[in-house]
Amino acid sequence: MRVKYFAWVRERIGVAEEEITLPDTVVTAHDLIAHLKSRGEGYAHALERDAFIRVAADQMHVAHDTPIREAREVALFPPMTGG
Amino acid sequence: MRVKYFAWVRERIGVAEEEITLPDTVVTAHDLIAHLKSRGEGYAHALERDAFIRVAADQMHVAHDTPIREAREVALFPPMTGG
Amino acid sequence: MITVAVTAEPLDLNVWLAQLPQTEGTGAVATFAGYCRGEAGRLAALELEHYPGMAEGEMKRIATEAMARWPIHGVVAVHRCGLVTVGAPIVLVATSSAHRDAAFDATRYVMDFLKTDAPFWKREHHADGTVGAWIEANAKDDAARARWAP
Amino acid sequence: MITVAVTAEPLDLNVWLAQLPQTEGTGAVATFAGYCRGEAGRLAALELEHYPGMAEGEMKRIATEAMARWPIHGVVAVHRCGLVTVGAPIVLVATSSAHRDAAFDATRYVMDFLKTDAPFWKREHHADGTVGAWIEANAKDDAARARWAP
Repeated sequence: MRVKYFAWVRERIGVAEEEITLPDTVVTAHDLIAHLKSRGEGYAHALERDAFIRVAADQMHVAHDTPIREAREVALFPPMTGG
Repeated sequence: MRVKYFAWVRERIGVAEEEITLPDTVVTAHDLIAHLKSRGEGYAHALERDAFIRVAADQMHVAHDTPIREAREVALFPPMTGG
Repeated sequence: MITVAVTAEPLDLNVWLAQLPQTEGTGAVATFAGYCRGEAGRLAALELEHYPGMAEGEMKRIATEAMARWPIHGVVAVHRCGLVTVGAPIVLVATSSAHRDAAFDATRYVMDFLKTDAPFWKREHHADGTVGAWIEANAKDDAARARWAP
Repeated sequence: MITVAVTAEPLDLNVWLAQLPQTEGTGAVATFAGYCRGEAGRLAALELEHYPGMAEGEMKRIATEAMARWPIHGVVAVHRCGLVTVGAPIVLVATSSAHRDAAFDATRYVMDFLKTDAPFWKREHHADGTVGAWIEANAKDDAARARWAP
Protein backbone atom coordinates (compact mmCIF):
# COMPACT_ATOMS: atom_id res chain seq x y z
CA MET A 1 0.00 0.00 0.00
CA ARG A 2 1.18 3.49 -0.86
CA VAL A 3 1.15 5.71 2.25
CA LYS A 4 1.49 9.50 1.98
CA TYR A 5 2.23 12.04 4.68
CA PHE A 6 1.65 15.79 4.69
CA ALA A 7 2.71 18.90 6.62
CA TRP A 8 4.26 18.20 10.03
CA VAL A 9 3.35 14.49 9.86
CA ARG A 10 5.54 14.32 6.73
CA GLU A 11 8.33 16.31 8.37
CA ARG A 12 8.43 14.21 11.53
CA ILE A 13 8.36 10.90 9.64
CA GLY A 14 10.96 12.20 7.23
CA VAL A 15 9.48 10.97 3.94
CA ALA A 16 6.57 12.23 1.82
CA GLU A 17 5.44 8.75 0.80
CA GLU A 18 6.42 5.11 1.00
CA GLU A 19 5.25 1.62 0.11
CA ILE A 20 4.08 -0.34 3.20
CA THR A 21 3.33 -4.07 3.35
CA LEU A 22 0.47 -4.38 5.80
CA PRO A 23 0.63 -7.11 8.47
CA ASP A 24 -2.60 -9.10 8.80
CA THR A 25 -3.37 -7.31 12.09
CA VAL A 26 -3.99 -4.05 10.23
CA VAL A 27 -7.65 -3.74 9.26
CA THR A 28 -8.74 -0.16 10.02
CA ALA A 29 -7.11 3.26 9.71
CA HIS A 30 -6.64 3.12 13.48
CA ASP A 31 -4.70 -0.15 13.11
CA LEU A 32 -2.50 1.40 10.44
CA ILE A 33 -1.60 4.32 12.69
CA ALA A 34 -0.78 1.91 15.56
CA HIS A 35 1.37 -0.18 13.22
CA LEU A 36 3.27 2.85 11.90
CA LYS A 37 3.93 4.13 15.43
CA SER A 38 5.90 0.92 16.09
CA ARG A 39 8.22 1.63 13.16
CA GLY A 40 10.44 4.14 14.92
CA GLU A 41 10.86 7.39 16.75
CA GLY A 42 9.90 9.68 13.86
CA TYR A 43 6.65 7.79 13.33
CA ALA A 44 5.91 7.72 17.06
CA HIS A 45 6.46 11.48 17.28
CA ALA A 46 4.42 12.25 14.15
CA LEU A 47 1.48 10.13 15.28
CA GLU A 48 1.63 10.55 19.06
CA ARG A 49 -1.75 12.30 19.20
CA ASP A 50 -3.53 9.51 17.26
CA ALA A 51 -7.03 10.93 17.53
CA PHE A 52 -5.80 14.20 16.04
CA ILE A 53 -4.49 12.62 12.83
CA ARG A 54 -6.73 12.75 9.75
CA VAL A 55 -6.84 9.84 7.33
CA ALA A 56 -7.74 9.67 3.65
CA ALA A 57 -8.18 6.39 1.76
CA ASP A 58 -7.92 6.75 -2.00
CA GLN A 59 -8.20 10.52 -1.54
CA MET A 60 -11.45 10.42 0.46
CA HIS A 61 -11.66 11.38 4.15
CA VAL A 62 -12.30 8.31 6.33
CA ALA A 63 -12.92 7.78 10.04
CA HIS A 64 -10.36 5.91 12.13
CA ASP A 65 -12.58 2.82 12.34
CA THR A 66 -12.88 2.52 8.54
CA PRO A 67 -11.31 -0.61 6.98
CA ILE A 68 -8.52 0.52 4.67
CA ARG A 69 -6.90 -2.73 3.40
CA GLU A 70 -8.58 -2.35 0.01
CA ALA A 71 -7.25 1.16 -0.57
CA ARG A 72 -4.42 1.64 -3.05
CA GLU A 73 -3.33 4.88 -1.37
CA VAL A 74 -3.73 6.05 2.21
CA ALA A 75 -2.68 9.47 3.50
CA LEU A 76 -2.10 10.68 7.06
CA PHE A 77 -2.06 14.39 7.86
CA PRO A 78 -2.86 17.04 10.49
CA PRO A 79 -6.18 18.91 10.55
CA MET A 80 -6.36 21.11 7.49
CA THR A 81 -5.59 24.83 7.58
CA GLY A 82 -6.24 26.03 4.04
CA GLY A 83 -8.67 28.63 2.80
CA MET B 1 -42.37 73.41 2.78
CA ARG B 2 -40.77 71.66 -0.16
CA VAL B 3 -42.52 68.32 -0.84
CA LYS B 4 -40.96 65.72 -3.17
CA TYR B 5 -42.56 62.65 -4.75
CA PHE B 6 -40.90 59.59 -6.25
CA ALA B 7 -41.72 56.62 -8.49
CA TRP B 8 -45.47 55.98 -8.93
CA VAL B 9 -46.39 58.53 -6.23
CA ARG B 10 -44.69 61.14 -8.42
CA GLU B 11 -46.37 59.85 -11.57
CA ARG B 12 -49.87 59.85 -10.09
CA ILE B 13 -49.53 63.31 -8.55
CA GLY B 14 -48.01 64.60 -11.78
CA VAL B 15 -45.14 66.67 -10.35
CA ALA B 16 -41.77 65.70 -8.89
CA GLU B 17 -41.79 68.43 -6.25
CA GLU B 18 -43.74 71.47 -5.13
CA GLU B 19 -43.89 74.14 -2.44
CA ILE B 20 -46.77 73.57 0.00
CA THR B 21 -48.03 76.01 2.61
CA LEU B 22 -49.11 73.86 5.53
CA PRO B 23 -52.45 74.60 7.22
CA ASP B 24 -52.25 74.70 11.03
CA THR B 25 -54.02 71.33 11.22
CA VAL B 26 -50.96 69.55 9.74
CA VAL B 27 -48.61 68.42 12.50
CA THR B 28 -47.45 64.87 11.63
CA ALA B 29 -46.53 63.06 8.42
CA HIS B 30 -49.94 61.40 8.63
CA ASP B 31 -51.61 64.82 8.70
CA LEU B 32 -49.63 65.91 5.65
CA ILE B 33 -50.75 62.85 3.68
CA ALA B 34 -54.39 63.49 4.68
CA HIS B 35 -54.07 67.15 3.64
CA LEU B 36 -52.52 66.27 0.27
CA LYS B 37 -55.27 63.71 -0.45
CA SER B 38 -57.81 66.56 -0.31
CA ARG B 39 -55.98 68.47 -3.05
CA GLY B 40 -57.36 66.49 -5.99
CA GLU B 41 -57.80 63.21 -7.79
CA GLY B 42 -54.10 62.63 -8.59
CA TYR B 43 -53.16 63.08 -4.95
CA ALA B 44 -56.01 60.88 -3.74
CA HIS B 45 -54.98 58.12 -6.17
CA ALA B 46 -51.25 58.38 -5.31
CA LEU B 47 -51.89 58.26 -1.57
CA GLU B 48 -54.97 56.02 -1.38
CA ARG B 49 -53.09 53.32 0.56
CA ASP B 50 -51.87 55.75 3.23
CA ALA B 51 -50.19 53.18 5.45
CA PHE B 52 -48.16 51.95 2.48
CA ILE B 53 -46.57 55.35 1.75
CA ARG B 54 -43.07 56.00 3.11
CA VAL B 55 -42.11 59.43 4.39
CA ALA B 56 -38.74 61.13 4.71
CA ALA B 57 -38.25 64.44 6.54
CA ASP B 58 -35.05 66.25 5.58
CA GLN B 59 -33.87 63.04 3.90
CA MET B 60 -34.35 60.79 6.95
CA HIS B 61 -36.99 58.06 7.15
CA VAL B 62 -39.74 58.98 9.62
CA ALA B 63 -42.83 57.22 10.95
CA HIS B 64 -46.30 58.54 10.09
CA ASP B 65 -46.79 59.92 13.61
CA THR B 66 -43.60 62.01 13.47
CA PRO B 67 -44.10 65.82 13.60
CA ILE B 68 -42.82 67.26 10.31
CA ARG B 69 -43.60 71.00 10.49
CA GLU B 70 -39.97 71.85 11.23
CA ALA B 71 -38.65 70.00 8.16
CA ARG B 72 -37.46 72.02 5.19
CA GLU B 73 -38.06 69.11 2.80
CA VAL B 74 -40.48 66.19 3.06
CA ALA B 75 -40.65 63.32 0.56
CA LEU B 76 -43.40 60.76 -0.06
CA PHE B 77 -42.66 57.55 -1.94
CA PRO B 78 -43.54 53.84 -2.29
CA PRO B 79 -41.60 51.11 -0.48
CA MET B 80 -38.10 50.98 -1.94
CA THR B 81 -37.04 48.42 -4.54
CA GLY B 82 -33.35 49.10 -5.17
CA GLY B 83 -30.39 46.82 -4.68
CA MET C 1 -13.07 53.90 5.30
CA ILE C 2 -16.38 54.17 3.50
CA THR C 3 -16.98 54.81 -0.19
CA VAL C 4 -20.57 55.24 -1.36
CA ALA C 5 -21.81 56.48 -4.70
CA VAL C 6 -24.81 56.62 -7.00
CA THR C 7 -23.89 56.82 -10.66
CA ALA C 8 -25.60 56.88 -14.05
CA GLU C 9 -22.47 55.33 -15.63
CA PRO C 10 -22.06 51.56 -16.15
CA LEU C 11 -20.38 50.10 -13.03
CA ASP C 12 -16.77 49.11 -13.60
CA LEU C 13 -16.54 46.76 -10.61
CA ASN C 14 -12.74 46.72 -10.50
CA VAL C 15 -12.50 50.50 -10.39
CA TRP C 16 -14.86 50.61 -7.42
CA LEU C 17 -13.30 47.61 -5.66
CA ALA C 18 -9.96 49.41 -5.81
CA GLN C 19 -11.49 51.88 -3.30
CA LEU C 20 -11.77 49.13 -0.65
CA PRO C 21 -9.13 49.45 2.09
CA GLN C 22 -6.75 46.49 1.98
CA THR C 23 -3.95 46.65 4.51
CA GLU C 24 -1.40 44.03 5.55
CA GLY C 25 -3.95 42.98 8.18
CA THR C 26 -6.70 42.33 5.62
CA GLY C 27 -7.36 38.60 5.27
CA ALA C 28 -10.86 38.65 3.79
CA VAL C 29 -12.83 40.51 1.13
CA ALA C 30 -16.50 39.66 0.60
CA THR C 31 -18.12 41.15 -2.48
CA PHE C 32 -21.67 41.17 -3.79
CA ALA C 33 -22.80 42.35 -7.20
CA GLY C 34 -26.46 42.52 -8.21
CA TYR C 35 -27.31 42.32 -11.92
CA CYS C 36 -30.30 43.18 -14.10
CA ARG C 37 -32.06 39.91 -15.01
CA GLY C 38 -33.80 39.43 -18.36
CA GLU C 39 -36.71 37.47 -16.87
CA ALA C 40 -36.61 34.92 -19.69
CA GLY C 41 -36.39 37.50 -22.46
CA ARG C 42 -39.26 39.66 -21.20
CA LEU C 43 -37.06 42.60 -20.15
CA ALA C 44 -34.60 44.83 -21.98
CA ALA C 45 -33.62 46.94 -18.97
CA LEU C 46 -34.53 48.26 -15.55
CA GLU C 47 -34.94 51.98 -14.96
CA LEU C 48 -33.61 53.07 -11.56
CA GLU C 49 -35.09 56.18 -9.98
CA HIS C 50 -33.53 57.50 -6.78
CA TYR C 51 -33.79 60.34 -4.28
CA PRO C 52 -30.55 62.28 -4.84
CA GLY C 53 -28.89 63.17 -1.57
CA MET C 54 -30.97 60.85 0.59
CA ALA C 55 -29.87 57.76 -1.39
CA GLU C 56 -26.20 58.51 -0.74
CA GLY C 57 -27.05 59.48 2.84
CA GLU C 58 -28.79 56.18 3.57
CA MET C 59 -25.98 54.18 1.94
CA LYS C 60 -23.48 56.01 4.10
CA ARG C 61 -25.59 55.49 7.24
CA ILE C 62 -25.92 51.74 6.54
CA ALA C 63 -22.18 51.40 5.84
CA THR C 64 -21.38 53.32 9.04
CA GLU C 65 -23.60 50.96 11.04
CA ALA C 66 -21.80 47.96 9.52
CA MET C 67 -18.42 49.48 10.47
CA ALA C 68 -19.66 49.88 14.07
CA ARG C 69 -21.09 46.36 14.23
CA TRP C 70 -18.19 44.33 12.77
CA PRO C 71 -14.40 44.73 12.87
CA ILE C 72 -14.21 45.52 9.17
CA HIS C 73 -11.58 47.68 7.49
CA GLY C 74 -13.91 49.40 5.05
CA VAL C 75 -17.03 49.36 2.90
CA VAL C 76 -17.63 50.11 -0.76
CA ALA C 77 -21.27 50.51 -1.82
CA VAL C 78 -22.17 51.76 -5.29
CA HIS C 79 -25.59 51.84 -6.90
CA ARG C 80 -26.64 52.59 -10.47
CA CYS C 81 -29.32 55.07 -11.40
CA GLY C 82 -30.86 55.52 -14.83
CA LEU C 83 -31.33 52.74 -17.37
CA VAL C 84 -29.52 49.46 -16.59
CA THR C 85 -29.60 46.91 -19.40
CA VAL C 86 -29.98 43.16 -18.89
CA GLY C 87 -26.73 41.60 -17.68
CA ALA C 88 -25.28 44.86 -16.36
CA PRO C 89 -24.55 45.38 -12.66
CA ILE C 90 -27.03 47.44 -10.61
CA VAL C 91 -25.27 47.40 -7.27
CA LEU C 92 -21.88 46.52 -5.81
CA VAL C 93 -21.13 46.05 -2.10
CA ALA C 94 -17.79 44.93 -0.71
CA THR C 95 -16.20 44.86 2.73
CA SER C 96 -12.72 43.90 3.94
CA SER C 97 -11.66 42.52 7.32
CA ALA C 98 -9.07 40.35 9.04
CA HIS C 99 -11.31 37.25 9.11
CA ARG C 100 -14.02 35.96 6.84
CA ASP C 101 -17.05 35.95 9.15
CA ALA C 102 -17.05 39.73 9.63
CA ALA C 103 -16.68 40.38 5.89
CA PHE C 104 -19.45 37.92 4.93
CA ASP C 105 -21.83 39.28 7.57
CA ALA C 106 -21.13 42.95 6.89
CA THR C 107 -21.54 42.66 3.11
CA ARG C 108 -24.84 40.86 3.50
CA TYR C 109 -26.02 43.35 6.13
CA VAL C 110 -25.28 46.30 3.85
CA MET C 111 -27.12 44.60 0.95
CA ASP C 112 -30.14 43.71 3.10
CA PHE C 113 -30.53 47.25 4.44
CA LEU C 114 -29.80 48.83 1.09
CA LYS C 115 -32.76 46.90 -0.35
CA THR C 116 -35.24 48.16 2.25
CA ASP C 117 -33.87 51.56 3.34
CA ALA C 118 -32.06 53.21 0.43
CA PRO C 119 -34.48 55.27 -1.69
CA PHE C 120 -34.28 53.57 -5.09
CA TRP C 121 -37.17 52.36 -7.22
CA LYS C 122 -37.07 50.04 -10.22
CA ARG C 123 -39.30 50.10 -13.26
CA GLU C 124 -39.33 47.47 -15.99
CA HIS C 125 -38.52 48.26 -19.60
CA HIS C 126 -39.80 45.48 -21.83
CA ALA C 127 -37.93 43.79 -24.64
CA ASP C 128 -40.65 45.03 -27.04
CA GLY C 129 -39.73 48.65 -26.25
CA THR C 130 -42.67 49.46 -23.97
CA VAL C 131 -42.25 50.83 -20.46
CA GLY C 132 -43.61 48.41 -17.88
CA ALA C 133 -44.67 48.52 -14.25
CA TRP C 134 -42.83 49.70 -11.17
CA ILE C 135 -41.45 46.68 -9.34
CA GLU C 136 -43.29 45.92 -6.12
CA ALA C 137 -41.45 45.65 -2.83
CA ASN C 138 -40.75 42.10 -1.75
CA ALA C 139 -41.78 40.87 1.71
CA LYS C 140 -38.68 38.64 1.65
CA ASP C 141 -36.55 41.79 1.76
CA ASP C 142 -38.24 42.93 4.97
CA ALA C 143 -37.66 39.46 6.41
CA ALA C 144 -33.99 39.60 5.40
CA ARG C 145 -33.64 42.96 7.16
CA ALA C 146 -35.40 41.67 10.29
CA ARG C 147 -32.79 38.92 10.63
CA TRP C 148 -30.26 41.55 11.77
CA ALA C 149 -32.37 42.84 14.69
CA PRO C 150 -30.18 42.82 17.80
CA MET D 1 -21.03 24.70 -13.97
CA ILE D 2 -18.12 24.17 -11.62
CA THR D 3 -14.54 25.40 -11.99
CA VAL D 4 -12.01 24.31 -9.37
CA ALA D 5 -8.24 24.67 -9.47
CA VAL D 6 -5.10 24.61 -7.36
CA THR D 7 -2.33 26.77 -8.77
CA ALA D 8 1.20 27.86 -7.87
CA GLU D 9 0.71 31.04 -9.92
CA PRO D 10 -0.48 34.33 -8.34
CA LEU D 11 -4.30 34.43 -8.52
CA ASP D 12 -5.63 36.87 -11.11
CA LEU D 13 -9.11 37.16 -9.62
CA ASN D 14 -10.71 38.59 -12.77
CA VAL D 15 -9.42 35.77 -14.94
CA TRP D 16 -10.95 33.20 -12.60
CA LEU D 17 -14.19 35.15 -12.06
CA ALA D 18 -14.65 35.14 -15.84
CA GLN D 19 -15.23 31.37 -15.49
CA LEU D 20 -18.39 31.94 -13.42
CA PRO D 21 -21.57 31.28 -15.41
CA GLN D 22 -23.56 34.49 -15.85
CA THR D 23 -26.71 34.12 -17.93
CA GLU D 24 -29.58 36.54 -18.51
CA GLY D 25 -31.18 34.96 -15.44
CA THR D 26 -28.24 35.75 -13.16
CA GLY D 27 -29.13 38.49 -10.70
CA ALA D 28 -26.51 37.88 -8.00
CA VAL D 29 -22.81 37.12 -7.73
CA ALA D 30 -21.26 36.64 -4.27
CA THR D 31 -17.47 36.50 -4.15
CA PHE D 32 -15.01 35.82 -1.37
CA ALA D 33 -11.25 36.29 -1.56
CA GLY D 34 -8.91 35.27 1.28
CA TYR D 35 -5.56 37.07 1.54
CA CYS D 36 -2.24 36.42 3.27
CA ARG D 37 -2.06 38.68 6.35
CA GLY D 38 1.21 40.14 7.57
CA GLU D 39 0.35 39.72 11.27
CA ALA D 40 1.68 43.18 12.13
CA GLY D 41 4.90 42.78 10.18
CA ARG D 42 5.79 39.38 11.62
CA LEU D 43 5.21 37.45 8.37
CA ALA D 44 6.65 37.69 4.88
CA ALA D 45 4.59 34.88 3.38
CA LEU D 46 2.57 31.72 3.94
CA GLU D 47 3.67 28.44 2.41
CA LEU D 48 0.75 26.33 1.23
CA GLU D 49 1.21 22.57 1.06
CA HIS D 50 -1.57 20.49 -0.48
CA TYR D 51 -2.45 16.91 -1.40
CA PRO D 52 -2.50 16.97 -5.21
CA GLY D 53 -5.53 15.20 -6.59
CA MET D 54 -7.41 15.03 -3.33
CA ALA D 55 -7.37 18.83 -2.90
CA GLU D 56 -9.05 19.35 -6.28
CA GLY D 57 -11.35 16.38 -5.57
CA GLU D 58 -12.57 17.82 -2.27
CA MET D 59 -13.05 21.27 -3.80
CA LYS D 60 -15.15 19.73 -6.56
CA ARG D 61 -17.15 17.64 -4.06
CA ILE D 62 -17.90 20.72 -1.91
CA ALA D 63 -18.89 22.79 -4.97
CA THR D 64 -21.14 19.96 -6.19
CA GLU D 65 -22.87 19.83 -2.81
CA ALA D 66 -23.44 23.59 -2.94
CA MET D 67 -24.97 23.24 -6.44
CA ALA D 68 -27.33 20.57 -5.08
CA ARG D 69 -28.29 22.58 -2.01
CA TRP D 70 -28.98 26.00 -3.57
CA PRO D 71 -30.39 27.12 -6.95
CA ILE D 72 -27.06 28.55 -8.06
CA HIS D 73 -25.83 28.82 -11.63
CA GLY D 74 -22.21 27.91 -10.95
CA VAL D 75 -19.23 27.87 -8.62
CA VAL D 76 -15.64 29.00 -9.05
CA ALA D 77 -13.18 27.85 -6.35
CA VAL D 78 -9.44 28.41 -6.77
CA HIS D 79 -6.74 27.88 -4.18
CA ARG D 80 -3.07 28.81 -4.20
CA CYS D 81 -0.28 26.37 -3.41
CA GLY D 82 3.37 27.26 -2.84
CA LEU D 83 4.59 30.52 -1.37
CA VAL D 84 1.97 33.28 -1.03
CA THR D 85 3.37 36.68 -0.04
CA VAL D 86 1.63 39.08 2.35
CA GLY D 87 -1.24 40.87 0.62
CA ALA D 88 -1.64 38.27 -2.13
CA PRO D 89 -4.83 36.20 -2.49
CA ILE D 90 -4.78 32.60 -1.19
CA VAL D 91 -8.27 31.55 -2.17
CA LEU D 92 -11.15 32.74 -4.33
CA VAL D 93 -14.72 31.44 -4.17
CA ALA D 94 -17.63 32.82 -6.19
CA THR D 95 -21.15 31.68 -6.97
CA SER D 96 -23.88 33.11 -9.21
CA SER D 97 -27.65 32.78 -8.87
CA ALA D 98 -30.94 34.51 -9.64
CA HIS D 99 -31.34 35.95 -6.13
CA ARG D 100 -28.87 37.08 -3.50
CA ASP D 101 -29.65 34.70 -0.63
CA ALA D 102 -28.57 31.59 -2.55
CA ALA D 103 -25.33 33.20 -3.74
CA PHE D 104 -24.41 34.51 -0.27
CA ASP D 105 -25.17 31.17 1.39
CA ALA D 106 -23.45 29.02 -1.23
CA THR D 107 -20.24 31.09 -1.29
CA ARG D 108 -20.00 30.97 2.49
CA TYR D 109 -20.76 27.24 2.54
CA VAL D 110 -18.01 26.49 0.04
CA MET D 111 -15.52 28.60 2.05
CA ASP D 112 -16.49 26.98 5.36
CA PHE D 113 -16.09 23.44 4.02
CA LEU D 114 -12.96 24.29 2.08
CA LYS D 115 -11.36 25.38 5.39
CA THR D 116 -12.08 22.10 7.16
CA ASP D 117 -12.20 19.49 4.38
CA ALA D 118 -9.82 20.47 1.58
CA PRO D 119 -6.31 19.11 2.22
CA PHE D 120 -4.21 22.28 2.45
CA TRP D 121 -1.77 23.21 5.21
CA LYS D 122 -0.21 26.60 5.90
CA ARG D 123 3.23 27.29 7.31
CA GLU D 124 4.51 30.71 8.34
CA HIS D 125 7.53 32.33 6.69
CA HIS D 126 8.79 35.12 8.92
CA ALA D 127 9.75 38.61 7.83
CA ASP D 128 13.29 37.89 9.12
CA GLY D 129 13.68 35.08 6.56
CA THR D 130 13.24 32.14 8.93
CA VAL D 131 10.68 29.40 8.35
CA GLY D 132 8.12 29.34 11.14
CA ALA D 133 5.53 26.95 12.51
CA TRP D 134 2.70 25.15 10.79
CA ILE D 135 -0.54 26.99 11.47
CA GLU D 136 -2.82 25.16 13.87
CA ALA D 137 -6.37 24.32 12.95
CA ASN D 138 -8.94 26.69 14.40
CA ALA D 139 -11.90 25.38 16.42
CA LYS D 140 -13.92 28.29 14.98
CA ASP D 141 -13.63 26.67 11.55
CA ASP D 142 -15.22 23.46 12.82
CA ALA D 143 -17.98 25.54 14.39
CA ALA D 144 -18.50 27.38 11.09
CA ARG D 145 -18.81 24.05 9.27
CA ALA D 146 -21.26 22.71 11.88
CA ARG D 147 -23.62 25.61 11.18
CA TRP D 148 -24.52 23.99 7.84
CA ALA D 149 -25.66 20.66 9.36
CA PRO D 150 -29.11 19.85 7.98
